[in-house]
Amino acid sequence: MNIKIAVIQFPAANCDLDAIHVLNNVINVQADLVWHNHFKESNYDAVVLPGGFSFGDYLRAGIIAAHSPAIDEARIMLKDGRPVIGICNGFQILTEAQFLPGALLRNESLKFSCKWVNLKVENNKTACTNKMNVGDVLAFPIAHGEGRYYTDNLKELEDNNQIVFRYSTESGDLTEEANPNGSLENIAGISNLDQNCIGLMPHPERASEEILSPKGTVHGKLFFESIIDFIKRRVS
Amino acid sequence: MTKVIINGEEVDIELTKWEFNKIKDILNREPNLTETQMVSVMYSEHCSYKSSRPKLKIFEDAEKNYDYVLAGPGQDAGVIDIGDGYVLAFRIESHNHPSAIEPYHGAATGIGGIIRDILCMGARPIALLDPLRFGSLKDNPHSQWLFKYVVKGIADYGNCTGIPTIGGEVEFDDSFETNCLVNVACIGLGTIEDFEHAPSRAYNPGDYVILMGGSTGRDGIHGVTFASRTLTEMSEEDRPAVQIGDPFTKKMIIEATLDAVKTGYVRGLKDLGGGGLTCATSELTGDGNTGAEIQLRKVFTREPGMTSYEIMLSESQERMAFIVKPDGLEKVLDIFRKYEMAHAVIGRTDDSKVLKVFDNGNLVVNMPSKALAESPTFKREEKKPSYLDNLLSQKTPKYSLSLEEIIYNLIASENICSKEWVYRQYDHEVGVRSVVKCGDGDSGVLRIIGTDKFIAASVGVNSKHCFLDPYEGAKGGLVEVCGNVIANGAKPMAMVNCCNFGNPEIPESFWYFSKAVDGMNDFCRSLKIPIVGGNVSFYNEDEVTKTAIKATPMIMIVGIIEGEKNIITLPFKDVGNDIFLIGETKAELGGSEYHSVLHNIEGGVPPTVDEEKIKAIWEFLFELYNRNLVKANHDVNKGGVVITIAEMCFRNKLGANLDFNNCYGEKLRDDEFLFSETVGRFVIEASPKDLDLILDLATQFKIDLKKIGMLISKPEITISGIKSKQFKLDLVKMKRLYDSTIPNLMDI
Amino acid sequence: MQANFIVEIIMTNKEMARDPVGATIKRDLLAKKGYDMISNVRSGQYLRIHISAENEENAKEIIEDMCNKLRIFNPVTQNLTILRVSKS
Amino acid sequence: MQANFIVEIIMTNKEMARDPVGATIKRDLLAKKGYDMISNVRSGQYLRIHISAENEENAKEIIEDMCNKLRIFNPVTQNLTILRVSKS
Ligand SMILES: Nc1ncnc2c1ncn2[C@@H]1O[C@H](COP(=O)(O)OP(=O)(O)O)[C@@H](O)[C@H]1O
Ligand SMILES: [Mg+2]
Repeated sequence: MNIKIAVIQFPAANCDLDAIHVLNNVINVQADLVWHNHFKESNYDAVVLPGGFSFGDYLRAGIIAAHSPAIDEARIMLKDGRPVIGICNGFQILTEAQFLPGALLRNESLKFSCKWVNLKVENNKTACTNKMNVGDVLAFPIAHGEGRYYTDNLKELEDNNQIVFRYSTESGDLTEEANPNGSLENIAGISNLDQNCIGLMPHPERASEEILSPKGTVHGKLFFESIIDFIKRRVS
Repeated sequence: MTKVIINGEEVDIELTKWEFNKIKDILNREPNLTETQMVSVMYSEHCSYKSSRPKLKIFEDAEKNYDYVLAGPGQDAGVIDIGDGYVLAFRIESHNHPSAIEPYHGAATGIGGIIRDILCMGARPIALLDPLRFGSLKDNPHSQWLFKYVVKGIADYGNCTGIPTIGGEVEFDDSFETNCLVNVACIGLGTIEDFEHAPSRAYNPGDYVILMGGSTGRDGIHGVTFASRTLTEMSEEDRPAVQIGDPFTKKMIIEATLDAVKTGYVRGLKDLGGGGLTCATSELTGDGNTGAEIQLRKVFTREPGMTSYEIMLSESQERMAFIVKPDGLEKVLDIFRKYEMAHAVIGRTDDSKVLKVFDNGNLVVNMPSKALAESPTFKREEKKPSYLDNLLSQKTPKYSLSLEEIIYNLIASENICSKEWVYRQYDHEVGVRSVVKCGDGDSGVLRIIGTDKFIAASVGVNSKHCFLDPYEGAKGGLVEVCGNVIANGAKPMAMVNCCNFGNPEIPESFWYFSKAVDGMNDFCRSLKIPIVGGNVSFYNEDEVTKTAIKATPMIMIVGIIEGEKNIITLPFKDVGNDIFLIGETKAELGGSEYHSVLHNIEGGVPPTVDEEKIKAIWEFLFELYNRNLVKANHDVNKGGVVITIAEMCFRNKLGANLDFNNCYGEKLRDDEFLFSETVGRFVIEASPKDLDLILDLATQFKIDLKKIGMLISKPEITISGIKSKQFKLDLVKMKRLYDSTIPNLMDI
Repeated sequence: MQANFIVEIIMTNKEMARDPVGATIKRDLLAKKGYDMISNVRSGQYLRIHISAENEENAKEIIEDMCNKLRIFNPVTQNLTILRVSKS
Repeated sequence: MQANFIVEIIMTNKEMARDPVGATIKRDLLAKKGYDMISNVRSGQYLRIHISAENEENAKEIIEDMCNKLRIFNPVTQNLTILRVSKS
């Protein structure tokens, strides 16, 4: 089947071309860069909201982009079960658009932080983790200033198994030191109830090639391959 | 300041009487106020390089001498051909003065400016670097404040525009306490095609002149050269001297500009920086041998009631000027509309060679376009400072601490400790090109996607060395920065520099500049490195104490690595491997960290450079690389050889047994050997099976190479073969000291 | 009849969402010494909005409604205060 | 005699300086959602400080001094406004 994925270019998205590169050249699927005002959902099997600083992160990261017409289109995809994936700024947009619960606040340190972290997989039933195992520890980099996940409804998230990734040590322990931004319960990524919408702060597209990743880890690739797999299974 | 009468009104201008009369000669009439102020901006040191230009002439022949150099000094950025249809554009610039009073916005708009310079060459900015200088941090809230907000300003602007900051350098020294240095460099990647069809010139009459980006306001006019009372009724406090950056708009400008260039209809491109619209229009037409008519009221302004020279001289950020072919106008405007970028067609070029500016039908400027672009120059006096001889003859005192205590002190010192606190705040990976990341090598290495080519870039210079000897110090800076890219496997391809000095009207300050330029020039000619661009920042002088900053001819080198397998990184890899020291160590402690940290002195003889030996070492290293013999490499600089080795041990938690027997003769003391900052040395790791081959090659290339030890699994360094008794260093402790210095000072 | 008003609003983090900006300034003060008369610092975002409306009440209503509809403040983590409405 | 006060302050970019945050909120959010009765938005930072001082005047002085000394705002580009001092 001919899979097509849209990567939305919001004004000042800046990991848009990185996501396109990985999808086109590493995962080998057709991915189009689509300007946010031009996006039409009917053409696509999945949509990726990439990292960056949409609208400069002015007012609050993600809030202005959450009002873009692209979000209305993405909402249709959300409802009919197609993957809607938000990476970093994309995650912030998804919470501001209320596709996902909670909010992303300024890092506890008040500083932007760019480094590689470890993520523990908590749920492997979602659209971007089905090629992983629960308990797997992944190496992904983060690069954000507003990534501290907060929700006033933690229990519901936990009960519904909506927590997808948590920051951990290399051996999978959920310690305070492993938490790079002060996120509630080390939460790094979550999903909606239907598990087709996932937002995460770390950058899988920066961890999808051997040359960019620590030795023996190309874990970002699993993330994108899961999406493809999910699309294929959904269609068939 | 000179007082002149224009239109019956007395005004203060920054021009000399002589310059003012020269304009009269060119125009054959009295200039009006707008014209005078435009000339005064264009003739300012900042725009015209009037003190430095005579000296910098010696750099001018790079395009002629190297066929891969496509644009050399004089253009907005240097451009080199790297094969496969790609070009690299790069430049370094200072933003010292604004940053000293408003570190956050000063540094941010510095990044904004350097990005525009690269964009002008039709290239996508893909990397930033940020060499910085501040006063010492310890017990100094002012220096801490500057450091904190300069880094935040660079981070917020660079991160938002999606350009990774892949490297930089920081030194702390009290001569920078009131005049901090914020130099910023940018590298762009483009195609030969895009570079060729969008020069920073307007060659063709009949093209449209378009202004795109942010709106034009009164901000920044104050930052230029003349008194403000003639400008507006506003009082001075109401007017910000420092610009507020808007990285969001900048990111949109980058995308819109690159899309516009891709259409092929853009025939000229120029950023609006210092001198604003005046500088952009006069340089586009002056250099292109054309003229233009500009309709001033088409410019979209932010404030009502701006006068003609306020519009011509505004330095509002985030603006670009485009020269567009008539048949492509709509195509280009459609792109600006898509990105919702404000824009206006403000005029057309013609073949008059005259710049005419109309304000509502009134001709307010009517000048030959070349008159503005070609300013007069000054020959400045130079004189060696009288204090230097005394300083140079200073002797290294006897040390009282043990050698291991000295090393613990050194690794924790501000200039040697880890700069992770800085680079963690920078997104150094956006763009998925960063192959050797901050902290993993001496330089930042980026891949060129779609090829098997990599570029390496590094910046720096040792200000303490340059203070004692600007000629050797500038050369030493080149050795170090070239050494940084070579340590990662790259061949140095081209250099750009940023000269940071004191007041050029003071002969002692100008002497530093002059000697540093000679040093850069001599070294680059003998090592065959083209100088493709530069920038000069004078007047970094404290007006109260009348002291200048330590001379800082900042250097950036861009190198190329052919093939992924040729990339070398810094960390030691495997237990049991051999460690070698390459290059002879001399008793060169002048301006060293050892002198300043342990003895609190600044003098002594700083390192000197022997080009022949340097060349031999570089050739030898590339021979080792060709034969795949090098597992890790790091050049030796601040703090000396043991510090270098410790830094290489940290990442993989290894240790080393070192034996310096035979490394230095009777004449050197232990501290002179261990803490010497002799330039051009490297520490490499290699497999023991290659020992004989490496020794043979060293003899063949006539270079100084000693096996100095072996890697062990225990995190400690043992040192023997010295004159004092052997000793041991705890690497866990060293790492803790190395990592904690800056966070302890900054994150109270 | 329309007139011009200025509406000033403040958004602060809810207690549970913490306030690292305020906390950092407070910590800084402690470290610098001599400021122990300051017992608490809270931070927020401030917006000053120029609006044309029928009267003050109407200006306030429009802004309140807008802040809720457009999520100018995030109700999960923030409180909104309308500081004052004044004639401009 | 010491009493407890709350001092509220606002830091904004100087009027002549740009405010990209306010401008973007207006252009890319409010205007696009039809709020064209809004002609201008300026942004700033708000701080609420609990302080013990002799009187209101004294509380105000301490805070002004602190903002300058700790470089909580930079007079080169920003204005500091004391919004109000109240008894707590
Ligand atoms: N201002 C800065 N910005 C970004 N990176 C920096 C900065 N200062 C230092 N670094 C990074 O820290 C690492 C070590 O820098 P430095 O100590 O100057 O290197 P060297 O060992 O060559 O002297 C390098 O990766 C360098 O790029
Ligand atoms: Mg180095």
